[in-house]
Amino acid sequence: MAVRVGPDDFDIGAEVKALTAGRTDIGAVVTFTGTVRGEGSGRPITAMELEHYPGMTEAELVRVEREACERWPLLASLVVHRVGPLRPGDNIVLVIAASAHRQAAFEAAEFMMDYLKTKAPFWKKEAVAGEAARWVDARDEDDAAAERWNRKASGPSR
Amino acid sequence: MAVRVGPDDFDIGAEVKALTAGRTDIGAVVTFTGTVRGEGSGRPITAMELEHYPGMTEAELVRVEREACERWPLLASLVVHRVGPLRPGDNIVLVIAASAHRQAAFEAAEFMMDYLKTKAPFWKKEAVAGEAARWVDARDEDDAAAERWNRKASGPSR
Amino acid sequence: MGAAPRTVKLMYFAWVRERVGTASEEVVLPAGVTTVADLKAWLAARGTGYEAAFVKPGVIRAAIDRRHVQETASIEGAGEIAFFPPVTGG
Amino acid sequence: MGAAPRTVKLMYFAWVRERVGTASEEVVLPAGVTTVADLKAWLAARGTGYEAAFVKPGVIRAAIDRRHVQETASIEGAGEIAFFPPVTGG
Repeated sequence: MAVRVGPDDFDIGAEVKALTAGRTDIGAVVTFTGTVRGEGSGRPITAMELEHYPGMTEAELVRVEREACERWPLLASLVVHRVGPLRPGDNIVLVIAASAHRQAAFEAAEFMMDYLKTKAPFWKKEAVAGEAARWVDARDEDDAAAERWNRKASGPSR
Repeated sequence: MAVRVGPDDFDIGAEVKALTAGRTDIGAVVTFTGTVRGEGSGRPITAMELEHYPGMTEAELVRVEREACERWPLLASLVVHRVGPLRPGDNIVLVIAASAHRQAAFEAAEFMMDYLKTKAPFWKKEAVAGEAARWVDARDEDDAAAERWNRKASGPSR
Repeated sequence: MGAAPRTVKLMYFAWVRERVGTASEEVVLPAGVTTVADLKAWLAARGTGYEAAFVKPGVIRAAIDRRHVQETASIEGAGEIAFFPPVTGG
Repeated sequence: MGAAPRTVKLMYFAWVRERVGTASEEVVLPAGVTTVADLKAWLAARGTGYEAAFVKPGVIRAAIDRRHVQETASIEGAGEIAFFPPVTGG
């Protein structure tokens, strides 16, 4: 159970190996990787900058991870989120959830992403070709996605 | 969109890199990795053997992947499944689903695993300490998990 | 229906293979064996190993030419018919 | 309530920071400013940049000592109060 916030890129395979090395209790590992897409509102994105709230960001990610561990029988988990300047194709976020069985791993990973998207203080600023950089608007779908998890003890309603 | 069946291990990070290299349309990548657990029915597992039906196995995996691509806007996908002798802690299966947004990637990966579990012709034989190897029984939960996807066009009911 | 003998390749997997004692074989189907269920019943009567394998025929799954089929499926025109337990991969 | 001045550290992020023109500052809270909503209203009256930042106060989220809080939350005893737009990470 760990969180990491910083400018450095991550290697999914290396992170999974580090979490699962020498363990035989884990049967299922789900990873989610979010990457910078090359277009926004149909126009090419030339640059992206991620701002965060040092201290609170890490605390929120720890809370998200702890909440997931209370809801599902997780055996290992990790949240890594990058900050600073990024380019299209770059990794932004990595969430890993490991459990004995696959449903818990899938649900916990999805839960962590949904909560991170609405709770963790990160803000994206992106520039499209030929225009000044602008702050990305929050998406209503992200609130709705996080809201699903309030209705039941585990599992989203879809 | 590819499937691979064989004795060789896989590297999650390398597979994700190969699928996403040079692409900026992908915003979300979900991986599922299944591994050999060290115990079965509360007793330590000493050995595991995976049998398959060469030809049909690959055909079923291709069908599973094609079905996922029809249901969700996937931009890349991969299914790798090992066969032959395996030991506790070893990788068994890797499923990757990549899309522009996270919900499609999560759902498609979960769907592929649920269908693979009930449709792809693999059979596990495991030996527990001090006993002869025995064929693993199919789990009713796996049928139920696959069945969820028949009720709606997309998204499981939980 | 012609009188030509119908030859088909049968394949067995996992514990079905172990009980039958072979991984695959070519058989000539007798008249009257037209569905998967018919074929299971006919195989169960072929000897001790087959009987042990097909004692609970409903448990055993079948595929014709590498596609899953139901009990009631016709085997007419089949080239390869496989019998196996419920799958346990993943 | 004592008469001692209440000092608090304010932090601003993303476009709130850009409009206010500073990332953080120490302020002495006047009497009567007791909730997050009160504080937003008081800040909005401090000058052009603040007014532009807090023109739609309901859009701006707040955290007290690094925890999300609602509009009605009391700011008594707060050490660090942050204002920012809805988050867009992940």
